[in-house]
Amino acid sequence: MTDLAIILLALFGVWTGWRVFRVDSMVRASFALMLSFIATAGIGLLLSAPYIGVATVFMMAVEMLVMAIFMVMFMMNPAGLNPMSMVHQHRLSIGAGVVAFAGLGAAVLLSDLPDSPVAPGTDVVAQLGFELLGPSMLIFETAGVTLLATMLGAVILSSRQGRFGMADHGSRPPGLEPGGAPAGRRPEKGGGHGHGHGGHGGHGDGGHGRASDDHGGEHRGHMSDGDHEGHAGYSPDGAMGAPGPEHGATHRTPAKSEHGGEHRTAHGPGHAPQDQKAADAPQEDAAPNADPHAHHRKGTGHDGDDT
Amino acid sequence: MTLIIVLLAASALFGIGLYGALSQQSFVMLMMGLELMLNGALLAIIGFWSRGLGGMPEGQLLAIIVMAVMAIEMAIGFALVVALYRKRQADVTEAIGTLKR
Amino acid sequence: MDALLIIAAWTGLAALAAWGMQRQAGATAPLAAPFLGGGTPDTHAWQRYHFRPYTMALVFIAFEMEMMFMYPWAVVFVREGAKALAEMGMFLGILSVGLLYGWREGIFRWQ
Amino acid sequence: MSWLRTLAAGAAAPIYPSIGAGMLAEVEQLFASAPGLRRAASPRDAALLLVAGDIPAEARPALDRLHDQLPHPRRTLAWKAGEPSTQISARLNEAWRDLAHGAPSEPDRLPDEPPNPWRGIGPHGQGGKGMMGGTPRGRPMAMTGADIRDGLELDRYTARVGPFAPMLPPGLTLELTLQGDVIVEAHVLSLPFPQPEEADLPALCAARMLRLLGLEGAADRMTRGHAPRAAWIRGAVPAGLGAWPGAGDARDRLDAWLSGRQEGGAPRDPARALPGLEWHEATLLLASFAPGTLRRALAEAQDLQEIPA
Amino acid sequence: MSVLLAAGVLVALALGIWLGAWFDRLAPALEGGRAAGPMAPLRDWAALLIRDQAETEAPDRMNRLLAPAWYLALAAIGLSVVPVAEGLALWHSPVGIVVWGSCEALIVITVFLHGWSPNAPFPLIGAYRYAAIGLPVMLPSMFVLIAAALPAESLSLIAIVDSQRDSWNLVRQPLGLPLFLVVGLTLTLRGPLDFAGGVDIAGGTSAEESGAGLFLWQVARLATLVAFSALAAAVFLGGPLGPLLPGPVWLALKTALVMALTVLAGRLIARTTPSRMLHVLWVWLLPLSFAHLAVSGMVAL
Repeated sequence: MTDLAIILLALFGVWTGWRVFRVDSMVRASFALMLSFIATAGIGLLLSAPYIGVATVFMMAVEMLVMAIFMVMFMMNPAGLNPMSMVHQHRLSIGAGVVAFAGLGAAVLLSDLPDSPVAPGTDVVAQLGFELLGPSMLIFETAGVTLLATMLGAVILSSRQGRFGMADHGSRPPGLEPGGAPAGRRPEKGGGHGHGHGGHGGHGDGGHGRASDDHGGEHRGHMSDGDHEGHAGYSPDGAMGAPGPEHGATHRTPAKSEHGGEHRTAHGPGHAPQDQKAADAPQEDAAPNADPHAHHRKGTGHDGDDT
Repeated sequence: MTLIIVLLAASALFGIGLYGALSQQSFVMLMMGLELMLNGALLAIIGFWSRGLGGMPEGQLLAIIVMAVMAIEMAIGFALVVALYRKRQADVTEAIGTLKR
Repeated sequence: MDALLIIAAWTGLAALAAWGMQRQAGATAPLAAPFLGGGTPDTHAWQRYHFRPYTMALVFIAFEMEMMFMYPWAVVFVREGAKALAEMGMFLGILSVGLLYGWREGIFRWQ
Repeated sequence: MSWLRTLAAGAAAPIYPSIGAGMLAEVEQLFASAPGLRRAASPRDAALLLVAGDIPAEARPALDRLHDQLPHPRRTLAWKAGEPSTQISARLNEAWRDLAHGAPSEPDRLPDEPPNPWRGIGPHGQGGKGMMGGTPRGRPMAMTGADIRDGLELDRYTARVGPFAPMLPPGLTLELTLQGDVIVEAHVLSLPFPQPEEADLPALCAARMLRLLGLEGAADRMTRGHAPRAAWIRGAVPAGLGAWPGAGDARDRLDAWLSGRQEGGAPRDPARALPGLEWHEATLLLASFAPGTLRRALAEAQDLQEIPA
Repeated sequence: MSVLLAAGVLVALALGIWLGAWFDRLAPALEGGRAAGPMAPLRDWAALLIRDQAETEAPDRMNRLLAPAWYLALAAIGLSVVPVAEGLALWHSPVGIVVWGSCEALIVITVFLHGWSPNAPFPLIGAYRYAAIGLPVMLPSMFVLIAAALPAESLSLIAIVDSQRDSWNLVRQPLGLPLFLVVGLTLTLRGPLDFAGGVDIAGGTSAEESGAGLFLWQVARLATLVAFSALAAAVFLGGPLGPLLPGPVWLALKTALVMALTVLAGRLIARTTPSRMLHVLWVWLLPLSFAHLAVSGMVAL
């Protein structure tokens, strides 16, 4: 009876796995993969591995939601309104797949597999626990450090907003003494981090950005002393966390581009203050670090936008 | 008999994952193929742990480590996709062929 | 085995109920138009939607994986005694460093 | 299924109000106090379309679009300024009982044509070309563009959020370009309808903000004139949101309303403060000004733009 | 035997849904509004059922029809893990709290699908906002459940209920229930964590729902309220344990209590912007649940 269920689940898993590359809608593709994982988890439940099975459902449900969000974010034709066909070297990959299946299948069928089933009724979760805390403690801690490295890597690679300002603005660490010139190598003029076709380009010259420069300087000064103990300006009530936006859009008409920056002030001290480089559009964004005494500075936003 | 069914299913999943990883142009679909291959590997581990290894705890630990590999591969993979898209709006493998030239 | 039967039963029952009760009458074009308070959209709502907390989602996957390690630890915690507490303290300490770093880099909000 | 209909007749009448000039306060009072009426969050959940006050000519097409979005059976009722709320409430209940007992529904006001013809066009007959082109199933697909907050150039979704949106002041039509749920561009297409002084009462303004903060019960209490029973009201409004020199920020204005005072400060061109805000923040910002103040500020900003700067 | 138990769980779910709907309509009485009679929920549901269900322009039709079904099925699975009497549950899973965790993850996916499939702006914003908040809420939920599993030395809910024979987890681990209530408010789309709904996006994921679809979604949302309350009662209030009355009656009473608590919390606490709630979740609630786990660990030793 369980063999029949395992066969059904295996077929379901393989069918949904195949559907992943056949459907047009990316959301359906990632949730088809999740169904394939759920089939694997079902087989795990049947093979008396309850923890592994349910943990697979749990972990894969989360991952497939994140995968669906990222697929919709970065792929053309996200919802499959037009048929989706983004394949290359099609014949080669079909061959590779079939060869892999045939090879592994042959290996399975030809070799004599060991036959010592798990004793029914053993507390497998406790065994795993003792294993984690006993002989494999090193693996357990290494996995912890690896996950930490993953978190740091993910933040460094994908986050644009950093402590020292925007990642694609050639953000640079604060000066050695408060208010001093920023330390570290100054990226070359119009450096490689300019955007592709529509981006706001590298550094705008200091000319019309002076309002933001003096703000910037003041920020940096404030930032450096506030830097060593994390967020000095962080008010405990978890104030509004949205950062002051950095207006980089180039093709905005001048009439609209002068932005009432003052509404963006005091936006939650939780964010790192803007190390503002004035983009070529004469944007000026007065977003002083929003520590509790920021209210009195709201007025400064006005005097700067005479450009 | 059960182990053979499970291992055949695992190799089928691995085959489909390999097909997907090789045939898809977009990074994200390519990672779907990798996840499917890891799914096949996970299924094989569960099968061996339950029928072949007599429930050795290391088997379950290996299954957890494979799930950790899936999580890490996905997190760093998407971080790279974000970094690349921010720099170059590239979302298909053809767009980053600069090393070839 | 009965677990799978229960899950299959509940899911099947709910799917049948939903499929049976809902019969989508063919909507005319003005009825089908998306609701924007009387306004009109230019394009489909389906788009490459800019999910603002994307870095938080990636850090969350790594954090979620730690939970998978902690479940078995919880089962043997009492029997292992103080050693388990120390070990889990170290494990959580390592991971809260990641949390602190994320907080300082300001990823836990709309980017 | 007649027992289902008799059961349904006893339910509260689901109404979607499209509020015209001069009737904002009456409609809010009506829903807060009249029994047997339920304000539907969207027209899909409503059976009766209550057209309150007079709708100017340029908002008529929007009203027709809104009317056609109610599912069948549906009916429209007009509520002119002179009619007392007890009478309109009785008419609404009576209309709902008719509909529940199977009265005929109202046909569409607009012709039944898709926004762009798509049936049978293109290689697969869904009106699209290649991966991103054409108008699959009647509408084009959004295209990428620069983002003002986060360097990822993803799709920009442009739409006109209409005069009868539940979260905006009645009459205000905004052409918004969104990246995700952050507003990237905002233009005012039509000003909010003029409302009487009564709509600017601190209690009603605070009730509108409380409703946006998810506190239905507290908003109804405020509209009926009692103090709200809720927690973390002040903390939920982000600090520094919509801060104008001399007008404080949204929190200060809400505090003033909750304590009965009407804040004097007027914003300078609020529409230009919207880009960069997330959707919920933008709705809170617009609701943090009394309707009269907001209308004057938007009108003043619009005149400014007509005169070449 | 288990078929009888399954029927019992189904009946209990139906009664719980009706009770939850009645609590929703009783809550305005606390704020000076009108208290609705017990028949009010049935009338509102009948009002929904007699109306047509409108289709949107280019929806993902299958997912749109089935999203309420998954939501309902997950609530039923979550409820079948809860021990009805001492040592008796429909699903004797040795990893009960991990099953509930995967139900939570799948519920977040279901709400995302419910917002994604109509292809309309407001539901889409609701879906993405909810995904952003639904993901981090799973962390405090797991910490709290793991803390409850420490004295029980097992992940099974039956063992957790047995470990509360002398003192309930509410007493031993006071922070557990409030943190778990935050999770409950998220799963049942209520109050301060209802980011898939709300007037600011005209009803959120159900802005385009009408007729039978809206009815099923509301019923599923109430079913999740019942499942969540039953689990919270089992983990923190000793579930079927209690003097005099038989087990299931105790569980029903405690579940009704937690349901009332959740409905009240949903109506009385304001909902802030998703960006700030994300900040609160990660920077306030997560370290709090760290501390809760550490304290519970020391207490359990």
